[in-house]
Amino acid sequence: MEPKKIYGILSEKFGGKIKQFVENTLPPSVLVETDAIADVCRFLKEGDGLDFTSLMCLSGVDLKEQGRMAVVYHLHSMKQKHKITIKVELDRNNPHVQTVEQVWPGANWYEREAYDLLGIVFDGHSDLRRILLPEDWEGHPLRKDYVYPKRYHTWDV
Amino acid sequence: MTNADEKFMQVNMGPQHPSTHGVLRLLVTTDGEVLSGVKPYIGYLHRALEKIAERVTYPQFSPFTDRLDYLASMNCNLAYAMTVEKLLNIEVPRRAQILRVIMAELNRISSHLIAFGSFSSDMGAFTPFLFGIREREFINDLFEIACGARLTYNYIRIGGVSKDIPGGFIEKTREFLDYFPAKIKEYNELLSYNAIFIKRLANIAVISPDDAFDYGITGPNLRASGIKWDLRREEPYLIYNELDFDIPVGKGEMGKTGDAWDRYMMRIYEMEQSAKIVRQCLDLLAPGDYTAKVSKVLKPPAGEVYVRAENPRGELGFYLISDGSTKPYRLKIRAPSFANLSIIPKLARGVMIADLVAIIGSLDIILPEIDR
Amino acid sequence: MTELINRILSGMSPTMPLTRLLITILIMVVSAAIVLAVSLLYEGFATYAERKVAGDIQARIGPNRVGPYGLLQFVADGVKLLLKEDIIPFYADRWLFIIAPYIVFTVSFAAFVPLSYSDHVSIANLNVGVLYMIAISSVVSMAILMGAWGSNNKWSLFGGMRAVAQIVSYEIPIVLSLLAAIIIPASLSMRDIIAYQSGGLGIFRWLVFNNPFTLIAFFVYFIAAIAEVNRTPFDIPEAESEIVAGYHTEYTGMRFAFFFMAEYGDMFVVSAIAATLFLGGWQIPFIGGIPMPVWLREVLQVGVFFTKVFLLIYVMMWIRWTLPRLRVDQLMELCWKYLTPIALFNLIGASVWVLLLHDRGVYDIIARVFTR
Amino acid sequence: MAGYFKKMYHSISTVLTGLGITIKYGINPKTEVTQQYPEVKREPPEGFRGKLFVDINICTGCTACARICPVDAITLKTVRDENKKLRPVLFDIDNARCIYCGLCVEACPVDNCLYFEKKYEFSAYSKEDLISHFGLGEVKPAESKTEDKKTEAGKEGKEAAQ
Repeated sequence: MEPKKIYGILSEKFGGKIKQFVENTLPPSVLVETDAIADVCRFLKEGDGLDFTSLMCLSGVDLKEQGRMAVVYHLHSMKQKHKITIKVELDRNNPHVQTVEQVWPGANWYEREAYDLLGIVFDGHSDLRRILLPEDWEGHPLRKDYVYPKRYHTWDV
Repeated sequence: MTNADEKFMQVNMGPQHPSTHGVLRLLVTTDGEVLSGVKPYIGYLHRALEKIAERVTYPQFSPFTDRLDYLASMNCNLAYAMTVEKLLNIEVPRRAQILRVIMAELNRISSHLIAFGSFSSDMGAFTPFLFGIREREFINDLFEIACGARLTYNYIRIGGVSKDIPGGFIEKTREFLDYFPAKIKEYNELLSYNAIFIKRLANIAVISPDDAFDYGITGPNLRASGIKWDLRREEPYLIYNELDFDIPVGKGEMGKTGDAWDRYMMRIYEMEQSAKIVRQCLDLLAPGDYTAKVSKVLKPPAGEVYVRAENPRGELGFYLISDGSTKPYRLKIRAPSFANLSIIPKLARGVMIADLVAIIGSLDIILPEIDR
Repeated sequence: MTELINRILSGMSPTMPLTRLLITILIMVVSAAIVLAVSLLYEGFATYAERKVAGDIQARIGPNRVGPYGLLQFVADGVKLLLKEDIIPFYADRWLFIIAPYIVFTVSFAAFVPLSYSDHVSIANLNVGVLYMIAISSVVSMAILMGAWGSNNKWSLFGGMRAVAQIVSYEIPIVLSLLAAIIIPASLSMRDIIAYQSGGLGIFRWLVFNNPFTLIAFFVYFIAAIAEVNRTPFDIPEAESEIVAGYHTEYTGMRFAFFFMAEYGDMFVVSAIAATLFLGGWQIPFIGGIPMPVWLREVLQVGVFFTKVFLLIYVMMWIRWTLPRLRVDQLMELCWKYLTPIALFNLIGASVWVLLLHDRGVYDIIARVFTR
Repeated sequence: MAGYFKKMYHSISTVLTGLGITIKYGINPKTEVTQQYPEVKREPPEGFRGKLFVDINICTGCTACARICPVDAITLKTVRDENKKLRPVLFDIDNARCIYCGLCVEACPVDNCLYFEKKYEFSAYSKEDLISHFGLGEVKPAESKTEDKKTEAGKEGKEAAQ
C-alpha cells in the first residue's frame, strides 16, 4: 500500500489527530498528535489491510532549534509489505509520550533506550529504567545540550 | 540477595560468564535448575557510537560501523554506505556493487561460521568451533588480500569500495568456494545431525511468527519461524535481484518450527546460499569503476532516511537525519541483535539453565552491536 | 604387598613386635610413595595427552613449546599452579573448602591400590577388589559436594548438586554391568578375574567376548563410567558454558590442581576396571603362551595392561572432543530409561547364560565344536 | 517399544558418524593447520594495513591526514620555512590510538608519502613508546607562525577505538 493511501486511511479514521504528511523522508512519514499515538499505532497494527506487524525502529530525536523532541516510529508490515514512518513531536522541556509497548512488546527496549539517552518519558511503560548507561548516570547524552561530566564516581573522564 | 520468596534463588549470569557472548548480564531467578525468570542487563559495552556520529563527518564514521557487529564488518559498512548514498543520491558503479555483494556474502559466511562454532562450544562440543575458525581464516585471508585488514575492514565506503580487488583474489575465492561445501557436510555430520545436539535443541524456545513480529525479530531467527522474509529478496538492493538464491525457512525438521535447532540450521543453509551467490557474482564481475565520484567533503542536503540491509544477524537499520552540514544531525542505529535479545525474558521462562545457554547461542546475539 | 610383608617378617625373630610394626609401616609408606609418584606422573602426562589429542582432533598441534614435543608441558602447568595465589573466598566454609580437594585426591589415589598391574605387581590383592573400587569411587561425590557447598557460590552449588545426582545415578548401571561380568569368574578379586581370562589366543577368553551379554555390559559400563568421571558428553557438573566451572569455580592454584588430577586419576581407575574385568587385564594377547623369563613377562604384562588402559582413556578423550553435552534431565533420562534397564536385562541374560552353560563362553563352545 | 530402539539406533549411529570424523583428524597429522607463529611468520599481502609510515621529506604539511583521522591519532604541527613552504615539524602518530582504517592514507595527496608498512609487531612497554615521531624537528622558520591543525572531530572516538 502506498504511504499516501495509509495517510488517507489514518486521517479519515483519526481526523485532526493526524497533522501532516511529509513525503521527502524515506520512508514517507506521518506526523501524529502526541496524545493519539498509542491509538494510532494500535490501529496501524490491527487495522484492516494495514497489518503493521513490526516496529522496526523507534528513535528519539532532539530538535533543539525548534525547542522540541521527536519520537520516530519506523513501521513495517511483513504481511502487506509496506512501510511508513510515524512521528510525534514533544515538548523539549517535559517530553512525555504514551508507550506503544502494549502494541508491540519489542518497543519496550527501544523506549527504554530513548528514555536513557534522551530523557523522553513513556507513560504507561512497564519498566522504564536506564538500559545502556549505568543506573546512576546523570543526564541524557544524546541531547544536544548535554554537558560532559568531568567525573564518574572515582574516575576522571 | 534478598528475595521474598525463599523458594527461588537469584543468580547473576554474566557479565563474565563463558557463554554470554561478550558482556551480557542476565539476572536469573531459578528454582533449582529450572528458570522462573530472566532479566537481561546490557550496556557494558556502550561506546556512545550514536553520539560519536554527531561529532564526526560522514566518511569518518565509516570505521566506527566496523565496530558495530565486528563479525560482519563488511555488512555494517555496506548498510552505512547505502544510507549515506541514499541521502546524497549517489549511483554506485556496477563493479562496485558486485564487489560489495561478494564481500557482504563472504562476510555472512564468516559470521555464520562463528555463530555455528560458538554455539557448538556453548553446547559443549569444542571441535566444531575450531573447524569454523579454520574456514573463517580462509575468508579473513581473502579480505586481507582485498583490503589489508582481517577484522575491521572499512572496505565498503560511501560511493563504492575503498579499492579494487587485486589479481588472484578471484582465483582464491573460487578455491574457497570449491573447498567449502565438503566442510559444511562435515559440520552437519559432526554436529547438526548429532542425536545429542538435536535433543538439546529441538522444541526448545520456540518463537512463533507472531512473537517474532511483535519483538521485531529479523534475519535467520525470523526465517527459522517459517516466515520467508529476506530483504535481499523483498527490497533488493545492490544486484541481489539478478542473483539466483533460495531463502531457507524453518520447517521444524526436528521439532516445532522456530525452535532453537531451526535457528541454528538456518545459518548452515544460509552459508550454502551465500556461497552460491558469491560464485554467481564472480562470474558477473566485469571491468569497471570500483567507486563513484564522491567529493572529499560530503554535504548531504537536509533530510532523513531510514535504510536497512540484511545483515547476518538480521536487519541493520540506519536512521540518519542530516541538517545539511558535514556531520550527521542524528544517527540512530537499529541493531538486529538488540531486538533479538529483547525476546529472551519471554523465551526463558520455565526452561533449564542449560537451555538458556542454548537460547542465547541460537539467537546469535553480538554485544557490541546491542550496546553500540 | 601383604605377601611381601609376610615374607620379610617371616625371616625375623618373633620377639620384636615393635620392629615388626615399624617395618610393616615402612613398607606401606614406601609402596604408597611409589604409587603416588607413578600416579602423579601418569596424571601429568594425561593432561599433556588430553591437550595433544584435542589438538590432533581439532586440526591443530597442541602443546609443543616446553621440552621436546611439549612433553614437559605438565611440569610447566604444575609449577604455574603451585605459584598461583591460593584464594579462599571470604564467605566460604573454610573447613569444608580446604578439606574437599584432599579427599577427592586421596580417594582417587586410593583406588589405585587393589589394581593388579601384572602377575606379581599389585599393591594389595584384595579378595573384594571390585567391591572396594565401587565403594571408594562413591566417596568422590561426597567430597565434591563438600567443596561445592563450602565454596558458598551458587554456581558451585549447582555443580555440586549435579555431580551428586549424576554420580549416584550412574553407580547403578555401573554395578549392574560389572555384575554381568563378575558372575562368570565368580570372584571379586582383581587377580582371580584376570587369571580366569587367560588362554584362548589371549583375547577370546576375555570376558568381553565371553558371551553377547558381557559385550553389551562392557559398552554400558564404559558409557556409565564416562559419566562417573564427569567427562563430556556427561560433564554437566563442570559444564563451563552453563555453570562457569561447576564445583571448582572458586578453587585456585594447587587446590584446583587436586580436583583436576583427581579427574585424570578417576579416568585411569575406571579404564583399569574395564581393562581388568572385560579386556583381560595384564593378559598378553597372542604370545601369552610362549615361555619367557619371569622379569620379561612381568614387564610385558605391565606394558600390556597400561596399553589397554591408555587405549580406553584415548577413547574417552576422543569422545570428549567430539560430542556436545547432554542436559541434566537428559542425562538422567539416559541413565534411568536406557542404561539401567539395559544393564538389568543384560544381567538377567548373563545369569541365564551362566546357569545354562556354566562358565563356558562363546569361544569355548566354538572351540569345542571344532575340536570334537 | 519400536521407537525406543529406533531412538537408540539413531543416537548410536550419529555419535559414531561424529566420532568417525574426529578420528580422521585425530590420526592424520596432515590436517593440522596451525602456523608456528614466532618461528614461521606469514608474509602479509600487498596492501596490508600495518604500522603507518610517513616519508617526511616529501610531506607537504597539508594536514589532510590529521583532519580525516576519526580517532585523532595524528598530531601535526607545521611551520613555514624560508621558501614559504609548509614543513611538518611535528608529526606524531599514536599507534595505540590508530584503528588502521586507512582513511588518512587515502586522504594523503602525495604519492608514497603516508602509507602502511607491512609491519605488524610493534608492542611496547609504555603508551609513549607506541607513538611514532616523524616530525622534522626544528626547521628554520621564515616567520614564527605556527599552526596547530589538530582537528576537533572524533574527540570521542578515543574511547571507541580499540
